[in-house]
Amino acid sequence: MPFGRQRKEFPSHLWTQCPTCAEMLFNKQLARNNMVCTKCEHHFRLGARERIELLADKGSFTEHDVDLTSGDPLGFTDQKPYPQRIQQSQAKSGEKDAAICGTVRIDENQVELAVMDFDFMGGSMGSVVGEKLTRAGERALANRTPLIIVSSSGGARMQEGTLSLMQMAKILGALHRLDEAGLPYVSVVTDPTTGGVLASFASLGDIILAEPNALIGFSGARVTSETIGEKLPKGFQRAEFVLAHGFVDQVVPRAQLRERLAYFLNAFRPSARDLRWSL
Amino acid sequence: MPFGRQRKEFPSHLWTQCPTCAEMLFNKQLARNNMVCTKCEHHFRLGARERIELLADKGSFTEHDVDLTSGDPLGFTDQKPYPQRIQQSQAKSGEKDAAICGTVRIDENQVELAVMDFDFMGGSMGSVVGEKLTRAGERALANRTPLIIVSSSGGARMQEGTLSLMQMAKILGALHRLDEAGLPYVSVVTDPTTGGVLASFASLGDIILAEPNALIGFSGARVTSETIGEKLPKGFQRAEFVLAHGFVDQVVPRAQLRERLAYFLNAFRPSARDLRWSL
Amino acid sequence: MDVVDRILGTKKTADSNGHAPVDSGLITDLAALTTQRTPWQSVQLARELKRPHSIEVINGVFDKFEELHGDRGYRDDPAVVGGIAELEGVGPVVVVAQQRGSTTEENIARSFGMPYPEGYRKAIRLYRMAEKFHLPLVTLVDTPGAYPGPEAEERGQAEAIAKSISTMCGLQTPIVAVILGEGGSGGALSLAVGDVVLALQNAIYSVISPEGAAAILWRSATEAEKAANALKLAASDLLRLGIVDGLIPEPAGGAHTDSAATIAAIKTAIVAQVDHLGRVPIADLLSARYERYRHIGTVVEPLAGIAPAPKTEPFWRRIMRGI
Amino acid sequence: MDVVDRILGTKKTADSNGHAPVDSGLITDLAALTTQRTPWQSVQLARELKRPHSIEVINGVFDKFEELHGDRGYRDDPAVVGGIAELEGVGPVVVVAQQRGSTTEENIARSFGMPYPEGYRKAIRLYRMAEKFHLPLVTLVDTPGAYPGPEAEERGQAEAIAKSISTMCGLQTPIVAVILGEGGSGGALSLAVGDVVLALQNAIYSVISPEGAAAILWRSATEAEKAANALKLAASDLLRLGIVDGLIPEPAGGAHTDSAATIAAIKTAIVAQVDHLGRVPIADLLSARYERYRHIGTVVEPLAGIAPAPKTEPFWRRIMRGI
Ligand SMILES: [Zn+2]
Ligand SMILES: [Zn+2]
Repeated sequence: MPFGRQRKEFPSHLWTQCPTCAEMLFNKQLARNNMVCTKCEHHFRLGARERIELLADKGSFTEHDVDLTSGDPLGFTDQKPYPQRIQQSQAKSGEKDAAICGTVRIDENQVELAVMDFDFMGGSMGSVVGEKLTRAGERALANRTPLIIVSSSGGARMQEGTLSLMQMAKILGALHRLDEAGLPYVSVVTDPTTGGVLASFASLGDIILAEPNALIGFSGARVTSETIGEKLPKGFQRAEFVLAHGFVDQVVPRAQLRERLAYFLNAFRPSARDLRWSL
Repeated sequence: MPFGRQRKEFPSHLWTQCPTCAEMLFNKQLARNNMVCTKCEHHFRLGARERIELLADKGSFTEHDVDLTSGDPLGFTDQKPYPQRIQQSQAKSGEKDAAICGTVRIDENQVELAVMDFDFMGGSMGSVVGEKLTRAGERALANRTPLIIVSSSGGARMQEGTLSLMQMAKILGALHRLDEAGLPYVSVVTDPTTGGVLASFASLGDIILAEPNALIGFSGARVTSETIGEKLPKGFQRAEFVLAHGFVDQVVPRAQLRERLAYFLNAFRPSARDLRWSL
Repeated sequence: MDVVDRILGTKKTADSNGHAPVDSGLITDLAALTTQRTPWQSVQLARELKRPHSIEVINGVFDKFEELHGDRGYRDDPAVVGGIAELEGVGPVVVVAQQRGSTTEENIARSFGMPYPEGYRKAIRLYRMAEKFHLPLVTLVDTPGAYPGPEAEERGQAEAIAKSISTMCGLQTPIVAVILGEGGSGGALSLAVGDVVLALQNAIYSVISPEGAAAILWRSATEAEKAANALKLAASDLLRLGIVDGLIPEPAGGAHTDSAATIAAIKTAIVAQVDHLGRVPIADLLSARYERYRHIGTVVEPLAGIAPAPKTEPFWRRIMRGI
Repeated sequence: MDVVDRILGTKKTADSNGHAPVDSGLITDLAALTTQRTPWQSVQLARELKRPHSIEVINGVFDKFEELHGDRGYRDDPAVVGGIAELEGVGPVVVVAQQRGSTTEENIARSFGMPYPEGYRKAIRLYRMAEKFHLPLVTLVDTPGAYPGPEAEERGQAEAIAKSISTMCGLQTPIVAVILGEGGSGGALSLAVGDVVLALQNAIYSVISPEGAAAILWRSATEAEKAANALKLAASDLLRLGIVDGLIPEPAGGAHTDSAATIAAIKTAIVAQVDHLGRVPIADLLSARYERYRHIGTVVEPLAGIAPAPKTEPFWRRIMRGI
């Protein structure tokens, strides 16, 4: 918004400018359109609760592990103590940590759904995210239902040090059991998904769906760019780039995400035929 | 051999010139050195019988399927009829077809060994090669022993048309059963191994060993070069090139091949430990 | 052979359930072939630019095709198209196909239907998905062969083909393969190992292109017609040799003269075969699949008697026809 | 817990067979740490150019190492070294390690021990080989992290790391992982999922390099020492947190002051652990491996009671020590 005049005409609590087409969008309308620009279909980030609203059959969401919160196993302090960061994030977001998990129905399929919340400390994965996603996987295994994880994260949470790193192995251990049991796991990768989250569960779905233009990469583009000391290819680490390189199945516009998930869940649902096959 | 004088001094039934270092090698000495140049270690092609001699414990070779010969299922004639080509190759080589199979011991390990013979119609794979290798795999499965195939082939035999192509699936079917039974299969790739032989059993060993400088490629370099209309990279489709690209485990000089095979066979031999693990 | 009996028993149950005979709409008897073409004419028809190609066939045969992309290792290869689709009366299946273009641009984008290693690795990933979720696998074959360029060599064209064939040999789900047009050597076989392998009436399937064989064996590319005759690469030859199990009839002028009718015939054939195979216990299916390839080829064994190509129908074709 | 009892029972049998205690030569009690260094000193020692690196350790610990090459898909990555070797008193094992250089040339050739995706894919292939032939797996970890360049991104660095971790989680053979020097984030974890994870006394293992954390959290790379303290990345911290199960003692001046003594200590530790794990039924091993990672981390659950990090030794460390 380069001009003061615009700023007055479009106060930010009412209007948002689209970073792609520069259109000024009325916030309420943007929210009604699931945070997708009505002019150019630019996908803004979507909050975790709104994501669940978007995907789950109406009223079908039962949340689990609501009150799981973080400890401070390392006594970590950078510019402020870790517990203080947590409290501030909790106060700001109204959430306890960076993942919300629950049982839902999607087109009548019972599913465990876990959604990461980038607004909570950049969606970073510490022990709470690790524990909640692992439990979601274990519930899916116990109930023999599919699991869907919607990722949005800067990676592992530095404030829990190597314990955060271990969450990758913890979650993948649960996903491995799910896979061995023949249960579907669908990974939905949204903007941005990087670091240890991409290098674990986000990259291993039976089906991997990404949102348009989402940033998807292991190393930050800054690090990567410094490594080679030159400019990166166009579209580097964007969803369409990652699709062309073979790492996601589809780039799905948000408006179609729910029906697409429903399609795969229905396709993977065990049929009467399976009983005969196990003879 | 550019000079007439040399030709007289080194008659070809007594001497061979090394294509790498140009040294004139006394044939008997070359044979005694397993067809490896005594000066530069250039690996000449080695006949199938000599290969068996090189690899098997002395006197341990029991040949199977000796008298299996080719039919002429298509009534194939190019510049001469297929049966006539077969007969001429048999007369020239003293072998019935392009693979020799038997049970051997290598450092006391009982193994099924199959060796392809490039001298017989370019080592081409028709129904006889397919049948003999499949039986070798089935014998290994029945006896619960490892299987070693030494490849040297221009690919599938054109004179048996699509039936030759089907031998790839036939052999891989047997190898798949071997793999599921947890039995080792070692592929030894020698000069040259191309086409449908490389695109089936030669590329799928638990361990893949290649001889130095062996030509190893799917498409002929001529075809490949025509496709891009330019010169190919140096060392293209040679063993060391294929090693660098990740498709063979080791390039092994012929003098070490026997001990190397023995090493892997011993490493893969089931131990008493395995019984406990299956608890 | 008890596997055969069990499978035939399954077939009878299917019939008495009111299903159509599994070979309905298929040519399994060479005497029923009304149009006789030379192999060279088949080569031309199989390569006809306007012949219905895989995506058109997928959209006509299946409902709600959702394409899935990528090999999870290097690239999404547009020469191989795969995904999940609904098959009428059967349910969801996995479809994997080679796609050549109908225009020059599409052909360039899809490298003329010649897959790179990553195309075969995408196929393998989808085969495993079919196995995990117990979905039947349908493959459509239409390729001049695997891409022969140096990059394909560097990334392991041979390894990718070998692993694809090997994976299909042991895949624990029914597989129906259909040769739509050109079945070019190992690059085709890597999608064509199946419990039932069908071919369109004018499809070809060969160990080498007739041009390639002519260049090598006749030392002249202009002898391609001669080579086509010698190679026995026409669908009717393949049926006789036991390499394919049935032919899908094409309109009199060839598939490209009536795509809709061709695709309808393909659909009828696929539905019948997938439905039938879905009733067979998977262990029996894997035994029969092994035996199917195990017995292809002609060898002479003087001391043990002669074992030439079967003069009667091979047993797997009887299984298919339920007789 | 019956898995624990069964594993401890296995251990007793081993002891009564005259074997040394499995934790012989290991530091499993922090009070036994005689040398106290700051985390930042550990960082320096872990990265010391003359510190014994993987190939030197492999050659000292094992006999007859035969290196195996390649990922069967793209390239042989020299930053990952793997193969088969003999372990004294145990038999053949599979070894997979990251190799950083001791000279600038070697470091360039091996990209400073930072694997590309094909390095992890080679590792996965060797893990599967270990599983197929029932060979114990020993991994040696020493890397600043996975290579962060654009080519590594394009070929799926994240996917390769994820699949490597996942494969180790379910691998049906015993795994002993040893952090030799620097354990850099996901690039290290992808070789370090094990039944027993050991670290050299001055090794480090961190979610991010201290320099990286300083740049992000303190907005100044010069605060790396502060970050090293905060991250609890030193071996003694990792032991306390239950991330590693035992420390391998180094000579007083650090491993580089006496490579031979260091390697001897590594050998003693690996032999004892592999021998012990080889006696445990594989199903028990997989349960314990799952539980090992399942319980790492600290969460507070107000309604269901608090589940903080275990104050007593975690059970898998008891299993290792057989008490
Ligand atoms: Zn816009
Ligand atoms: Zn020489």
